[in-house]
Amino acid sequence: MELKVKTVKRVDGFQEALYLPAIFNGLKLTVQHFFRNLLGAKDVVTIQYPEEQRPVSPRWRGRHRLTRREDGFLKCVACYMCETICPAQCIHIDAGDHPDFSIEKYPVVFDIDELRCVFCGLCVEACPKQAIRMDTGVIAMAYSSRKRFDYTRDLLKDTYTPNQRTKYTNIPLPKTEDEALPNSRGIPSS
Amino acid sequence: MEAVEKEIRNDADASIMPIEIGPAHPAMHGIVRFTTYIDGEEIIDMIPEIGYLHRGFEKESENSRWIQITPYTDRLNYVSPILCNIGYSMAVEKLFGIEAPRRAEYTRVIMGEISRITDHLTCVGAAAMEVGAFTFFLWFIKAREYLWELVEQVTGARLTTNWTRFGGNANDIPDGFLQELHTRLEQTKDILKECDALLTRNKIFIDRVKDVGVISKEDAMSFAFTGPMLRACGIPYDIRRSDSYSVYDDLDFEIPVGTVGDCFDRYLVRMEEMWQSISIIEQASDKMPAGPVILDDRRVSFPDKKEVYGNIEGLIDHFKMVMDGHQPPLGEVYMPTEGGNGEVGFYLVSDGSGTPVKCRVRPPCFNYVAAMPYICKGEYIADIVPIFGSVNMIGGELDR
Amino acid sequence: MSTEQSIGQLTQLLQQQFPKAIEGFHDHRGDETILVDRKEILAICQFLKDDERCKMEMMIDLTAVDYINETPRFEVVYHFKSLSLDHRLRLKARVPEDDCHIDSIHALWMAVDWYERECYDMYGITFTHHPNLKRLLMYDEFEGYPLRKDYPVDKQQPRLELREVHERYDYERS
Amino acid sequence: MDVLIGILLIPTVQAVLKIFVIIFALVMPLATVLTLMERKWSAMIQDRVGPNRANIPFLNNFRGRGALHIAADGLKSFFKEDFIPEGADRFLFTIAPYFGFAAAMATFAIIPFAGPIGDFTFQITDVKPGLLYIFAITSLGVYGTVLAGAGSNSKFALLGGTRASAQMLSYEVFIGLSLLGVFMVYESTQISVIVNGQNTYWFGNLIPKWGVLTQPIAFFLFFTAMIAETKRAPFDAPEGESEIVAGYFLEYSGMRFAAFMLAEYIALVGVSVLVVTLFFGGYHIPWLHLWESAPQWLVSLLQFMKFTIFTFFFCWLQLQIRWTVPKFRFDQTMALGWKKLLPVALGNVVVTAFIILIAN
Repeated sequence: MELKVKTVKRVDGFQEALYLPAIFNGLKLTVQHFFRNLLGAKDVVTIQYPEEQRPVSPRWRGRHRLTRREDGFLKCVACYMCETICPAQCIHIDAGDHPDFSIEKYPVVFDIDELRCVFCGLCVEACPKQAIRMDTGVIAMAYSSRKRFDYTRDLLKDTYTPNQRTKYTNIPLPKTEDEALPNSRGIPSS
Repeated sequence: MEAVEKEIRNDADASIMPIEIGPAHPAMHGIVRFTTYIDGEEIIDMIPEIGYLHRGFEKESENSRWIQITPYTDRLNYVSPILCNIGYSMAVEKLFGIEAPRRAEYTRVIMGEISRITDHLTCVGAAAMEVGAFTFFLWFIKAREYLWELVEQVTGARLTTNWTRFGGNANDIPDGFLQELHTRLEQTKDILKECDALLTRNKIFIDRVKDVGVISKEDAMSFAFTGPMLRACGIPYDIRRSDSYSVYDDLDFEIPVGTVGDCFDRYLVRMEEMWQSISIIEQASDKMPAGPVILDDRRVSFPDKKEVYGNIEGLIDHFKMVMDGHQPPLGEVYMPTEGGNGEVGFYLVSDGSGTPVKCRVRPPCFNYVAAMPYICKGEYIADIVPIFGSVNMIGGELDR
Repeated sequence: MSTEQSIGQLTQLLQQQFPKAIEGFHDHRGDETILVDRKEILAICQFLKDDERCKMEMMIDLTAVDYINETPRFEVVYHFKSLSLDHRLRLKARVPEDDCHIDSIHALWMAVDWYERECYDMYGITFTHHPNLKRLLMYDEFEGYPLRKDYPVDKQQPRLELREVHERYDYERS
Repeated sequence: MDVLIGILLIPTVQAVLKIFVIIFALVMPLATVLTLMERKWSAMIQDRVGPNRANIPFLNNFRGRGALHIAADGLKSFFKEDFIPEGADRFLFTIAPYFGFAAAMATFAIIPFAGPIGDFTFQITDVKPGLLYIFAITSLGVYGTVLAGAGSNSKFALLGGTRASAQMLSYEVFIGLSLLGVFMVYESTQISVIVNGQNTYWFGNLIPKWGVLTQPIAFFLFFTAMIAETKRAPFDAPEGESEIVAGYFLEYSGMRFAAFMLAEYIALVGVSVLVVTLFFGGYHIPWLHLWESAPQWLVSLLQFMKFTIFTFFFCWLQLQIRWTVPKFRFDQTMALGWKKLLPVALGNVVVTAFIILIAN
């Protein structure tokens, strides 16, 4: 494509020099907004936060969770992939042997320091067992003590509940865990 | 200047008064300090001090793997994070000598232009707010909110997007996204029209920005201005055209340029660029090809999850990719891309290992802030506000 | 560094003009790169700016790279862009650690001032004849040069006493 | 009982009572409500909801749509530390806020709020110089800003103070000049005469001789100049919250800051009251005299309501203007005054004089 140049128009003529026409035009707009919102808050976009929560996208990267097998045991095999790729180095894993031979290894310790976490989602991509996920839909964590941000294994252990807080009805919500997979091939999951 | 210095040192009644604008001051967008010397209301001289937001981007990058830098680039320009994501990923792709698939490039164009609009909305809105047009600012922020929700739908976050990968994107646009995009763009257009009617022809506003902060073509080039700042001086330098990266060659748009190079021109150029970006997005969404959004190349991308879960080769590849990291070939590249307020260039040096030897980002607003004393001299103290607003300093990018 | 043996136009031109100063060149991924002698940097930049065939109106970027295991250790990297002729050039100059300085080119482009200050701040490379070579991003009392490879990433600097306020009002500018 | 009525009939007692009623029942509540209304209305203009969080925990978190913010703000400024910066002139710093406050209040002394019932007037005093008194009093307001700017020991405050004093002194001139036409038309500076003059009609009983119809240019000039005089947007360069942070009251906190704030809103009400009195027939309702059988108390009540509604409308208009237009730069404010308003005002006086000469 060839380079097309457009010179912007600097409007500053007699009509502007009178001040009043532009001010009346502006007043027309603001008064319009004022009365529309006075009589029914039609344009108001504010969300009354604690009572009313913003619907988030199904892809929202919120607080982590550790998924579980059908028998309820953690899927994580303590392979250290998420710990390796984490840019913020906020994941700490200690592996341990499990007496059950069908489970080779499991994380004895799985800590995530949510204060250090940058919510990049690389751990989810790196996990070969879809054991760690960020689809809890928890937007903000606010606690009065720093200690409470150290999420341990048992706090992270979670079963999947579909994220209800979405208003994008045209985007179907993932119903099962398989549908909620991060899909690196880029084929839409539905 | 020596005369001024002498006067200040020796004469207690000198009419020149130093005044600290910043670091914490309502007109300073990030944290930056201008020690300003004023004579009455006129600025005699100004000494900028930056570095309050220095987080050691380059040092951290040299101690991270290539993929771990991507989240860091979100935080460079925090009003248009995706543009920095794209810039970094394209630089690494250049280092690898690969190109992302067409669909990935088209989605990058769409998301990048959305980011450019949000960048301009924030910049123009904040500049207008500081000359008193508060309503204008909040209406713009409303428009930005519409667009950020689009960003959130695709990337899963509003600001910390971390969306691009090497050779493609982390994920494709969701179903129904293009319709949603269309409605959001219509809303944004309405707001743009409304705000244009509110402010552009208001003489009070014109007085505030016209012939304020003028910089000539030659000086702008000498200061290495890029983006809207240079275009406002009348030079149609747009990297989307001059270096024609990505798929911008398939898309038709005009480059708005100004004539004088003052704050009014910068405002108008940015306003026009938003319209051009909207048109680019519309064209790109019409032309959107089907296909994958990331290269199937074991050097650069994680294997498909189905392979990772399903067979041992995929798992091994995945494991190697995570443990060793990306290993671009030996070499150095400089990849310029058009960021929100100018040329965002990544200069990368690789020695073939998993971490970069050098990851330098060329921040566009660095030059603008360096030029602030030059632009501001002789203006009134109240003019710092529109000038600094039109400069669009982003602390994260400036200090890195 | 992998060198691809296609010689760009600017490289040829510079080889004619400064046959002794050119220490190497390559064309990796299409970025024309020339490694020059640091003593000639000012003359070469002057030539690049003024010559009709180069016309580098903009000095886009200036930075340095620390190759800690090589000698000379540092490499100052300049990126130029010509708007009228639409080409880019990367210029590099090696700077040894023990004699860590290079000529300043601040007189040619106004953008250079801060870039050189930043480079000095981060790598400790002195740009001789620079009018105001002070730290830019770091504070004045900072010890060491943070972007050198031998500066540990987690090193802590000592806390400072609060400076007196009136000190700031000293009008220090050339 | 008779003694009580006797005391009430003493003019001084009446005046004091009127002062109390007008200040505490009319002006102060209106100004206080405006502090909240400004926030709520600006929110509506900007598609927000505005403040609505202050609540009473005992009463089921009663919020009253944000009305409680008035009380919350008052309590907060009352209990805040009254901070005096180091190096400030304590005396000047302490008295400065009350100058502006007093000057803003004094405007209401000569405003008639409704028609008289018998001998009793709804006006504190009807002084002969009338508007000249207002010019004199509003000029005093400049002391508040200057003293605050000079006494704060802050460069931003000093800049704000100098800007404010220059602006206020200049705009005094245009206020006077813009009203000259009004004086000529109604042949007096006394408020009651001007107000009653606006109750006469052209063409029989067709069109009332309101100031805005006899002197339309003077209305625009006066309104603009008064907004500038009270330092409201778009003429709020002395506050210049983006470049000199808050200008002259930068260092104030607690009740003294509240005094500045309240003075600003009282001045805003004052501007509206003056505009209504001088250009919109004061308390007179046009064509009401045609209803001859109306009882006097009802007429006065209606007049009072008309006056309040008009005042409220102009308060609203000023806020609406504030949230519509950007701010002038300080030198542009002055240039607008001296280079544009002054010639127009002078021209208006000359043209008015000609018309009066021809009409007579």
